[in-house]
Amino acid sequence: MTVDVKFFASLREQVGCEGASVEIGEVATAADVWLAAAGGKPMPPNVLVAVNMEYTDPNREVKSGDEVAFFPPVTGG
Amino acid sequence: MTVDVKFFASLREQVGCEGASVEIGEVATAADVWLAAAGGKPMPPNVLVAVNMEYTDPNREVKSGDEVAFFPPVTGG
Amino acid sequence: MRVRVEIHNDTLSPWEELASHEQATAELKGRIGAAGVFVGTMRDFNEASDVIAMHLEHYPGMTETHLERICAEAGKRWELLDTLVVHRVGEILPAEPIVLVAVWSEHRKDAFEACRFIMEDLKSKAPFWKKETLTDGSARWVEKNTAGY
Amino acid sequence: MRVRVEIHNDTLSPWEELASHEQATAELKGRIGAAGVFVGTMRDFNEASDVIAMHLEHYPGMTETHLERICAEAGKRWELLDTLVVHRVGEILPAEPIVLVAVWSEHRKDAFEACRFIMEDLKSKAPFWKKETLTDGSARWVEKNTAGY
Repeated sequence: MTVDVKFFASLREQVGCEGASVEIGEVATAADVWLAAAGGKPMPPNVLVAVNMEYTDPNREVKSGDEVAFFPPVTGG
Repeated sequence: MTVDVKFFASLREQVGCEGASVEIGEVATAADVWLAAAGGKPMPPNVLVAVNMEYTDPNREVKSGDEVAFFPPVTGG
Repeated sequence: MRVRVEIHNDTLSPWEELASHEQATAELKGRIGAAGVFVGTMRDFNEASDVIAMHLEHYPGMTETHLERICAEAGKRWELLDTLVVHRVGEILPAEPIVLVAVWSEHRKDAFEACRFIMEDLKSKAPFWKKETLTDGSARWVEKNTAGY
Repeated sequence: MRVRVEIHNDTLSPWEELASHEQATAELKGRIGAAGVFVGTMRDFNEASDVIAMHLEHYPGMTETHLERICAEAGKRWELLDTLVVHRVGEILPAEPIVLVAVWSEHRKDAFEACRFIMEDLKSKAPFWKKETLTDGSARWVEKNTAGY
């Protein structure tokens, strides 16, 4: 299946990629998506994960067409 | 001695007087000033007392020339 | 820490007041990270009655001193750069602002807590009294402010 | 309860924003008794360094949805009439406002508590990220927001 991946802020700079369409096996978690998309870099422990713009945890299973986003701790306001 | 007395808000209406210069004996508390100024009406229990614009209690002794104010619970803001 | 307290009869326009206050305190620009603001406005309904007007009385001299002191006390408890209290007295109509409390600080915790502290003290201790006029023309003194916590 | 959330690149003038917002919500006049407002402003100093500029990034779509949801959550926890959140993104200079949170209610407790609740959630969960430019031209990501309680 295919999922859309997005990286934000410092994570985008570290991974060197803003977003990508990623091919992955039919059963995959958000953490699997990270491994497929981040070029083998391990996922930093404080990374936040959102699937379809909702916070979730890295073990959440993703579906085909999902938007899977990874970003560092937020610093707005 | 002479003290200046002020009544505010509903208390002014109840006493029927905004302010007065009151003659009183040399040793007197704020409560004594009330009795001398309020025409014999007993002081309601929730009355607030200020001497020279500072909150105080009715047993506080007053001095000649003091401004002694009585008012109901405050309702600003 | 700066403190400005004002009591007046004129209409209070809180957002204009804040804009002009910030222009007058431009030396704090760059240092301020947070502003906490409260505006209290007259409602057309209070204690089960429709209210059409209000008269606000104060104790000239004591009210100002009390408000300045509570701002100073807030400045001891929190790290503040500036505080502003503006309170109307006289005749007030529904939907008109009555009070503005604003606090400027480096960090948000101080602005939030000091603003609320000043407002609660104002409501519970500053010498102001409200007399409401109801729809039938009768008037009544407001007897007590509600608790804020 | 009304909710308005806005994220934009333009300069944020919080007091003008509040004045025009209140004009647009005039049907609440007379019911509103309290407004609680917070403004967060860029400082020229952070974590021991002089900061000359900042870039603010967000996650278009998720950020707005998250902010709308937290306003709705505040509306469940407190009695609110209206909420407004305006947040800047893009290039920001010291002394420029970054965020405005405003809450209108009948009573002051609700306005104070809901305003702080929305602001704290925004700081800890809304997807925004700051990158600071220092006086020597170097840039750094802000790593974490400070706690607000």
